[in-house]
Amino acid sequence: MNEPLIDPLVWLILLPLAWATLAFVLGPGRGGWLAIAGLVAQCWLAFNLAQQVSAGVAVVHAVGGWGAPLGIDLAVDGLSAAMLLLTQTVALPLAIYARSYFKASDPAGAGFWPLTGFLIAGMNALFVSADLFNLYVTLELVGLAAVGLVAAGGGAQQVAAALRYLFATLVGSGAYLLGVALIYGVYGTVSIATLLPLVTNEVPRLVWIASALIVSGLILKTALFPFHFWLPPAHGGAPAPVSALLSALVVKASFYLILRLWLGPLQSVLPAFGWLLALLGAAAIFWGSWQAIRAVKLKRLIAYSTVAQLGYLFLIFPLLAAPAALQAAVMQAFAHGLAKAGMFAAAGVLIKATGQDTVAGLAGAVERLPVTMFAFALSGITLMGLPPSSGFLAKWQIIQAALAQGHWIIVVVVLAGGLLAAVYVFRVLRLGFLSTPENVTFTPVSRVLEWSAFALAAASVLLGLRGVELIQLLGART
Amino acid sequence: MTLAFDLLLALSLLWSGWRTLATPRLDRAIVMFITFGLLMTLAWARLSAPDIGLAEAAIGAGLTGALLLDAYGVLRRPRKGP
Amino acid sequence: MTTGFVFAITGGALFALGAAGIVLIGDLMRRILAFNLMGSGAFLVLVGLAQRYDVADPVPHAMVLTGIVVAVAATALALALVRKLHALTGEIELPDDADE
Amino acid sequence: MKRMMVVAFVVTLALAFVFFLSAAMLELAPAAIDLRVPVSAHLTESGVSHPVTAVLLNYRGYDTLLEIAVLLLALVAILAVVGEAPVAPSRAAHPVLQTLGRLVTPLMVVVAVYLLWAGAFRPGGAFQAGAVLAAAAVLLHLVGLLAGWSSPRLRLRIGLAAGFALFLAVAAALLKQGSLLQYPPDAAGTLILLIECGLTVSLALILAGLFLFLAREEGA
Repeated sequence: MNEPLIDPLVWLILLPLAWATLAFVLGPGRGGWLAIAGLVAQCWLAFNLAQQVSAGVAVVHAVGGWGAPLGIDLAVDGLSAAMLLLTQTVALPLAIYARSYFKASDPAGAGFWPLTGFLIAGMNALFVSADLFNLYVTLELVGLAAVGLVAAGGGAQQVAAALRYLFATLVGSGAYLLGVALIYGVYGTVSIATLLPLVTNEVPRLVWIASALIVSGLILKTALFPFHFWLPPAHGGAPAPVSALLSALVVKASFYLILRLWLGPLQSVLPAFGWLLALLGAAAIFWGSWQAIRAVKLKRLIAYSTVAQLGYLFLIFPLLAAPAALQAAVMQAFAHGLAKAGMFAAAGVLIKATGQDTVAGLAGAVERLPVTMFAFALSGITLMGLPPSSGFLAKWQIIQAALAQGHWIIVVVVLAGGLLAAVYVFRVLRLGFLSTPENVTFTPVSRVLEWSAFALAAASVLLGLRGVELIQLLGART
Repeated sequence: MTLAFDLLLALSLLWSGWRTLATPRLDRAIVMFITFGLLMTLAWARLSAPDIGLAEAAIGAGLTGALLLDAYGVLRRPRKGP
Repeated sequence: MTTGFVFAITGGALFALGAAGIVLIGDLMRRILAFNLMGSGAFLVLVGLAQRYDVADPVPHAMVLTGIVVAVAATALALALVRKLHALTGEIELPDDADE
Repeated sequence: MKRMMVVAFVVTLALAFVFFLSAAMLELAPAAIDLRVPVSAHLTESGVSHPVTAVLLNYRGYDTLLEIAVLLLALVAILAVVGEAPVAPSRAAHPVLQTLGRLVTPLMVVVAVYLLWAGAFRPGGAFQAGAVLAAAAVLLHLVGLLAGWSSPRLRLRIGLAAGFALFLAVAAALLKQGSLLQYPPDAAGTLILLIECGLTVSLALILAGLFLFLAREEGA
């Protein structure tokens, strides 16, 4: 049991809320250092929490002292501790990156710090909440903050992308809310712990409808094929630090929630949707990769790669009987989170340097920006799933789980997806190695930008060597 | 008797909701939406939820309605200059 | 049939109406209206279904109050975006998404 | 033709959904858990006597904390989207309307204070009070007595954030009691009233801001 005043679980929510509010009071574009200081503390808290969970301490916090079902409970197990760790460790380098990315008077950076603070607070609150209605509020917090970040200071394209995203996210959370309303109607509670023994194998038909609503709402928010339509314009059109935050973290939040319900209160209902989700995941891998191979703009390419990589997360659902499947999902979330943050950050550097967002404009980049192109390549290695990267570890675990249960078709999909990823990554790298055209000039770019992109990309590869700790953390599910 | 009233209210809600989406002119649609909000207030009263009724009247119908009408006033005007 | 049931079913129908409206209508203002209908529908289900034996339950009442505030926040943000789009392009429908 | 098929498909889907949903609702047995029992059992410790306010600010006060964050966040996002723009010249309405506005506004302030005070033991509370105050501001704007707001100065920003910051600070300070937002029963009433007062001011400013920050000249 924690000393309540320093309970890391609570401060992971309070701290970002506090610095977001302070940053808003300080004024447009201010508060960058505050955010970085806050995120350093949050990283420490997240590590601390992960250690406690690894040591087998059950971390539960009854808000208001009431306890479920009257009050709202917050609970942390290995899965949520891992997601918290991912969020803080990706957000910190991105905050350092963003501080030098946005110039002081840049209208795109006007609301960046408060919005990012609310976004991270919303995600942390989502990862620890054990109450379905409270989860709805956190979903809205995350969704609206993400839309605000996409739209901030943008032109017509960006505003249109933000609107498309806004409607998708609102319909998604609306469907989730109706599902929760039905669950409350059936059982009289929305607390996950209280629901767990109540939802048995024989459930009323209304619970099936509720589950279908909840899952469809959440896959719309996760941009699973064919609900991915809003993602490429939003992630491809936003400023690079925002794209990185959204692609690396935000889409994982709703995925986490599906997983949480799957392993928790809806475990007798949701497995019926397992192969459907895996099928959509496989379609996402092929469609997203194909669109990435064809993309004209660099950030579009990376956004479509996100569509494809999210597909892997859904391949695990028919395999969840084996513990390796859950490990694979979290490893893939980490691998893609770090690699995609690094890749979008690198793309931001390349766009700043070349002044254009096209793949063709990258000719000569290796010569001029070796660190950034190396970062891009390292991220690419993780996305393709080459050893020793964390992407390799994730795919290896999916394949193992699939073979153990005799589902070789999933193995084929994983291998084909890796090959397709190689095609779009090498498409970028090949252009980078060409010599610079005569008439092209590269604008000098801050070292901070280059090296924070590199740090993220390198972490995605190096994590492959330290995957054991992460797996142990997940094993500590209490 | 109360059932008849409830059913009538439910039908009015559905009808005003439908007209909000289907009526050709946007200004009428917004007025229809505000009517819908006021009918919702009645529904909350029937569900013995006066707190929600108050909030629905003030926020749902009132503030949202004002926001919508104000936006309508701006969007109706053609854009000035290039 | 109790008052709770009547309005729970009405809420389900309003939710479906709003959802269909968001999918089918291109005009952004109508989509915002449709989203609000959808939200109201979910709120009616939340309160109505919990009160299907016509005994008031304060917990869903508080949840709906929370939901109404979230809905108005979302509506205001959506309207700000539509007005910005109109100021920039003169359109109140979404342009086709193009990768160029 | 294709459009017709899409419409027919969506409408069929919606109708089928309503049909199955209604059928499933009607066959439902009573719920296993009845939260009305604990809600009323702990009402005396909650600091207020109106059950909805007890749920909203005590039992599930954490939801409300996050919900205020959503509201503040929406305002920040709107400010970031609309950016700097000149304030619309306030269109002076007919003198009669202006007089009416001057008369109605104090009345609305009184209603708001009443709602805030009443929230502890009957329907009402910070949200309704804040909404009425915001409506008063919108009314003043419509009759031309209050100009639209441009980007907020420091003092207004403090006002917008103060209610949420106060709520957050109280929530954190109560960690001393053992957990987030755990009111000591004897001080719960006072603390809830304190939070509600702060929220009323900030909610009024935020809700009015949702309207007044948008009410400016377009383009430029």
